[in-house]
Amino acid sequence: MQAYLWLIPIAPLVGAALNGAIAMAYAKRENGPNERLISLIGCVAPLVSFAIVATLFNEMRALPAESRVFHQVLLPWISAGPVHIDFALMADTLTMVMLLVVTGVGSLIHIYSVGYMHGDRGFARFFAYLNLFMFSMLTLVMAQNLPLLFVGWEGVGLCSYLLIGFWYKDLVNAAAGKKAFIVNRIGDLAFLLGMFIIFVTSHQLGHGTLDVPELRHLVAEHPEAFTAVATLACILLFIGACGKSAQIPLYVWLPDAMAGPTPVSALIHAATMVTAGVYMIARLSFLYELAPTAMAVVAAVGCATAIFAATIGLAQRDIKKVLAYSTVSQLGYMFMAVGVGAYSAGIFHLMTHAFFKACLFLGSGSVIHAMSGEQDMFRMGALRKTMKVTWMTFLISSFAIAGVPPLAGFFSKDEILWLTFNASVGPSWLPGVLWTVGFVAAGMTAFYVFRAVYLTFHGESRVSEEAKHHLHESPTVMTMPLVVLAAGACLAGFLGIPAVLGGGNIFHHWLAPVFGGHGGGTEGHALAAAADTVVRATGENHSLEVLLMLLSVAVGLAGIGTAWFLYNKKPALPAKITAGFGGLYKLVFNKYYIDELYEYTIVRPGYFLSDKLMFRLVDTGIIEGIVNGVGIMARLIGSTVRLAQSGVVRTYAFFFLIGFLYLLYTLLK
Amino acid sequence: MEAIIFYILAAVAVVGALLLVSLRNPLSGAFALVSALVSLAGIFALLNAEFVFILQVLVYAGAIMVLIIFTIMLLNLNKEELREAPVSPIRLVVTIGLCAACAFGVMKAFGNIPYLQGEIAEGFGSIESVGALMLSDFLYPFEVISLVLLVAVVGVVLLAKKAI
Amino acid sequence: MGAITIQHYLALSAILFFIGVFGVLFRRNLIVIMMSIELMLNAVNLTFVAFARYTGTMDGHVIAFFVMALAAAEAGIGLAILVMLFRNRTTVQADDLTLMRD
Amino acid sequence: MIVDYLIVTGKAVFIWGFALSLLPLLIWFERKGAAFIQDRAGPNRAAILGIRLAGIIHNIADVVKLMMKEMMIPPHVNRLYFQVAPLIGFTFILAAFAVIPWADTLIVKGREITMQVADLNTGILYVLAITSLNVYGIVLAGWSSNNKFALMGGLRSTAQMISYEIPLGLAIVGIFMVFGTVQLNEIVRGQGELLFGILPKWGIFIQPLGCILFIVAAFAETNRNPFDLPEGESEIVAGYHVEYSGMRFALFYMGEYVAIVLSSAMIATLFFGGWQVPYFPTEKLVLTADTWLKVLLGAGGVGALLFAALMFFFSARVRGRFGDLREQEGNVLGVIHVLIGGAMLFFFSRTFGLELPDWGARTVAAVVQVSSFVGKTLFFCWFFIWVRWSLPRFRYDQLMRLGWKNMIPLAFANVFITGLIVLLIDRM
Repeated sequence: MQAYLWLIPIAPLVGAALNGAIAMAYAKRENGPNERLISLIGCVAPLVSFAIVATLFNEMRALPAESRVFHQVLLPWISAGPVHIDFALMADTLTMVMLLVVTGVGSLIHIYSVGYMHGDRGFARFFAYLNLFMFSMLTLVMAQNLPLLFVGWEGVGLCSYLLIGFWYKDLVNAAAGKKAFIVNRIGDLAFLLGMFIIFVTSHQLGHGTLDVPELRHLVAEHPEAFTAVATLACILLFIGACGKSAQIPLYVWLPDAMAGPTPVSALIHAATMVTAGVYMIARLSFLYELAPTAMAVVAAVGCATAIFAATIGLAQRDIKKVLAYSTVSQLGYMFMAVGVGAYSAGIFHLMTHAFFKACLFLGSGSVIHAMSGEQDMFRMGALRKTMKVTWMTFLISSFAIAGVPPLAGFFSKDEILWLTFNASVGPSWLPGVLWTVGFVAAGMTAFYVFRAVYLTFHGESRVSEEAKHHLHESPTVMTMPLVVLAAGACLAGFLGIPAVLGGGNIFHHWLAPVFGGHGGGTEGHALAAAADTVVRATGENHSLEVLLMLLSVAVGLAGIGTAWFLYNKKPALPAKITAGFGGLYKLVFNKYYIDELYEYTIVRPGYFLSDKLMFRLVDTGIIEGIVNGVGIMARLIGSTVRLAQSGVVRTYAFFFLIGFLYLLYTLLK
Repeated sequence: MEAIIFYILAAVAVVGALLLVSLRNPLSGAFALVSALVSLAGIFALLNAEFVFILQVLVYAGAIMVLIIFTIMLLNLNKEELREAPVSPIRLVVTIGLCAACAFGVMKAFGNIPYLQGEIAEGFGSIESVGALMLSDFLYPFEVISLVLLVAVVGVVLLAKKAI
Repeated sequence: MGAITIQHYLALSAILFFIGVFGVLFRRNLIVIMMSIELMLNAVNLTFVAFARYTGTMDGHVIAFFVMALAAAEAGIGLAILVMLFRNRTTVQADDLTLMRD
Repeated sequence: MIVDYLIVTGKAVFIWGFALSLLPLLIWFERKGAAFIQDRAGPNRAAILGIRLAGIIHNIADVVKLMMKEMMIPPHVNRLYFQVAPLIGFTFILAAFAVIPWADTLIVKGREITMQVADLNTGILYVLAITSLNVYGIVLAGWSSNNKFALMGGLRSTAQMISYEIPLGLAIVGIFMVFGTVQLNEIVRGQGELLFGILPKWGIFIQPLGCILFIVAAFAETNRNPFDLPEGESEIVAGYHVEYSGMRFALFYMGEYVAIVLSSAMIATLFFGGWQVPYFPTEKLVLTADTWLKVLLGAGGVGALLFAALMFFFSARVRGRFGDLREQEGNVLGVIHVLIGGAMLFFFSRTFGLELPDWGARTVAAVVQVSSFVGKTLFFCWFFIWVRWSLPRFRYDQLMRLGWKNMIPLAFANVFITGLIVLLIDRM
């Protein structure tokens, strides 16, 4: 099946092309294209990829651990001087996990959006973009060298722009799309610089390459050359990741991205695109190992984002905004895990998060669909009577994210917390801080998720009159994916049961070849060492691990309890509390005025710089000034000289004579 | 003896020139100029330049001046046309001053010329010798001058002809 | 009165020349201007002949001949233009002819 | 030293005397000739004491008339130019005679006397220059007399004279080429040899076309008949001298006739051998001087006597017709001529035994040459008059076309051909 590796990304591309063509053909016509045909093409493409991925997965499981890698070089892409880049696809265990997540969740979301987008004018266009997104995500994940990865990276950025701003007629959506794209571009710039640095250093070593396996060997052979550069490169790459995965400095675009249709938020802003950053760092883990400071930075930023986004999530009124901030904080967790070197834990949390977060988003989607567009939780309530399935799946996913055993969330989040606790990255105090912050954030996550649950599904119904009549359960085409995802949320956890609870941590072993298993890790090679620390730590003090596990479950339940108490028992209480905190609440509600901060610190000065300074002063003032100046000068001189040309010939003769006199004088002097 | 003749002729020439410049009526100016030209012809004779002397009389006094006077007659300017704008004294003084200054400057310049006393050959200045020289050394300019004259004639005819 | 040296002739020619220049500059009547130019050309001829005489060569005479030929051509053309001008503008005052200016 | 001056003044007096004396003769010629051509009597009324001399006395009457008439100056006229114009016209023409030779150089007692007032080595060019200066007179007359007709006349005559100066000048170029010199005396001497052994090497035989062109141009220069448009009476009254009267008019009139004399003299010198006696170059003439003397005296005496007889016969016929002194005229003239004839014959007899000294022979040769020159000039004067009264007048455009389109090209052609021939002859 290795020969069909290229078909995985190409299938959605073909789907996108077909749907795109049909969309353009029907663009001018009144009636839209036949929705059945479009949805057929749209859903078949990802399902084909999913089928191939599944067969590959079986083949790979059959292979021994060491040789679980498939390669396929399609055709040479760039060869200019020392640079040789070609369309090379690679699928090792890490890619396989990502492929499963992307194609699996992707297909479900495609099916879901058939129902969700029913009757929308841009139905064909939507599916074309969605397939295109699948193609770019798959290229990103399967790329063997960094430039191809970057192509995927940009592709997903583009598709997120197109999809966020899907209903472009509404200015707010268009602006949100634009914002997402620009912020991503900033991150991409940093990513590019990082890539250049890697290439230059590898070039200096005589063999300039951006191919990940080759890089891995080079780093293994000349670690000292790379360490000098690693910190800078890794930080730059991490900034790129922040842009794409919405971490602290560049996360502002994600909440606004909710302006797009809900399946988009589910697919792009929960399951796939935002995780690209984590995947990239995991992919270049051998490089990060050489830069402990960079890893510390990653961890710190991840942890800060986690707590920060969680606090904002507390005060949100819009259901999708709450989920968006929870995604940001969960991503913070993943980066924290990757930052401390627990790559497999990070990826594991990524997989589990994909399931329950997609399920939450789709659930909120069907709620909004039912409420015909209403997103404010304080205008919903008691929907559990009418939307049984959505409520049930939403509840299961909420429990999963809150980290209640035996659901997936518990295992992955707990593993991260445990591993960060034992990590040895950065200054000594850092692991402790990381753990406590993560711990508090876990509590908050539980609280705000269940707040959303109680506000939307429980309590008395605050639904407006006319919305009440349309209240209905979503069609099966939407509820079926919800059920599957909810099942995934339940079962995914069992893949990574830690040793202390008797599990074989299959997931960790699955990813071992990529992260640790190289050559037995005995030659003191940094990469192997990091992996060993992870294994050794879990082995020794079981009791401490169990204690921490219990603590995290307790904080989760506490969160759920307070939410139940506040929003179920005494619905009026939250209003009083918020009034009490007053300023703090307003601050949190308005997202710490981060947007306004950026507005004044970057956007405004940007305008000022470009408009006043560059345009008026420099452009018109200086440049045009010079150009017009020359013209004016010429006219000035011309007019003065013109006086001399009085047209009376005799005056010319007169000047002539004066000239002669002067000549005479000089000669005779 | 020769000096006396020179001074007389020079005087006549200068007076003629001054009259040309000062007289109101162009015709009287023309005749003043004719007298100046004829006196110049005399000076040429003094300088043993018989060919140039006869040419001066024949070409200048005989042909060119006649042409000018002919034109003056043709135009037949009546009194008021000849009236020139009142002369502004400043302009007069300035011009005179300027020309005088230049004249003295040039004369001073001529002062530096070393004392020349080339002895003149037997047939110096006669028609044969000058003609011979002209058609030997100066043949090329001679041809060019003929061309110039041809062009001038054609030009004059073209210019002065009434539109057909 | 002393022998006549070349300076005398040159001085005379300078005087005549600059009287001509004055005529050109001062007078407004085109015909007078043309005649002044003729006078200037004659002064130049005088210098040529004077130098020819005092350097013993006859080149001066030939050049004088050429100058005369040219003067004749120039006078011809000038007068033709004058006639044409007069026919169009009925004036020979140099001041009125300022078409070039604007 | 003084003798030199005397000689020069003598020569000057002689040539001007010759020109001025010819003047009245010419005027008489003109009148009598015109009459003769028109088959009428011509002037014969004016008489002093009955002497009419067939009208010659008329001239004297004219002169007296013109002298007595009032020289009126019209109003609004530029007085200076009005008065100066006739003077210019007349003086320049006379000045032109200085260059014309009437005999070969006379060597008397070791002193060479060139028989022309000023032997300029620029020769003919001097004459051309003077004639061109002559134009000023007419221009001034035309312009200053403040009269439309005068102006038109002046313009026309100036234009004519200027445009015919060119063919005049070019016609002579042929002569320059053949004789290789510009000095008139040299040219006349050059005409002494014989052409092909029989013909005397006169200008006309060498340069026939040149001669014709010169003669026609001469006619134009003097504003004479076919070309006398400017003062053609029938058209613009009297041309440029319409406002003139009295002596000023006389000056113009005399100027015109002096111009005729000058032109005929030029034609004679340039094309008809000047003072050359056909087959007797100077040297030969000197040798045969005594025979020439004898011939002259003899022929002169006999002629005078015959004329006297004629006069007596005339007065006999006319007796009783008039009843006044005119009848006696024939006798008076007859007696005078008898005396002249006797004197000549007496000298004739004396020459037989006489051995002429060298200067004597040379003077006789000179006299012969002068007489031949005078004869030729008189013939051409008559020729002028003859042409005047026999050819119709040119229209102005014909005149101009002839000048510019016919004569100048012909003149150029002539120059070209002569140049070619001269080169060939040198080459042989």
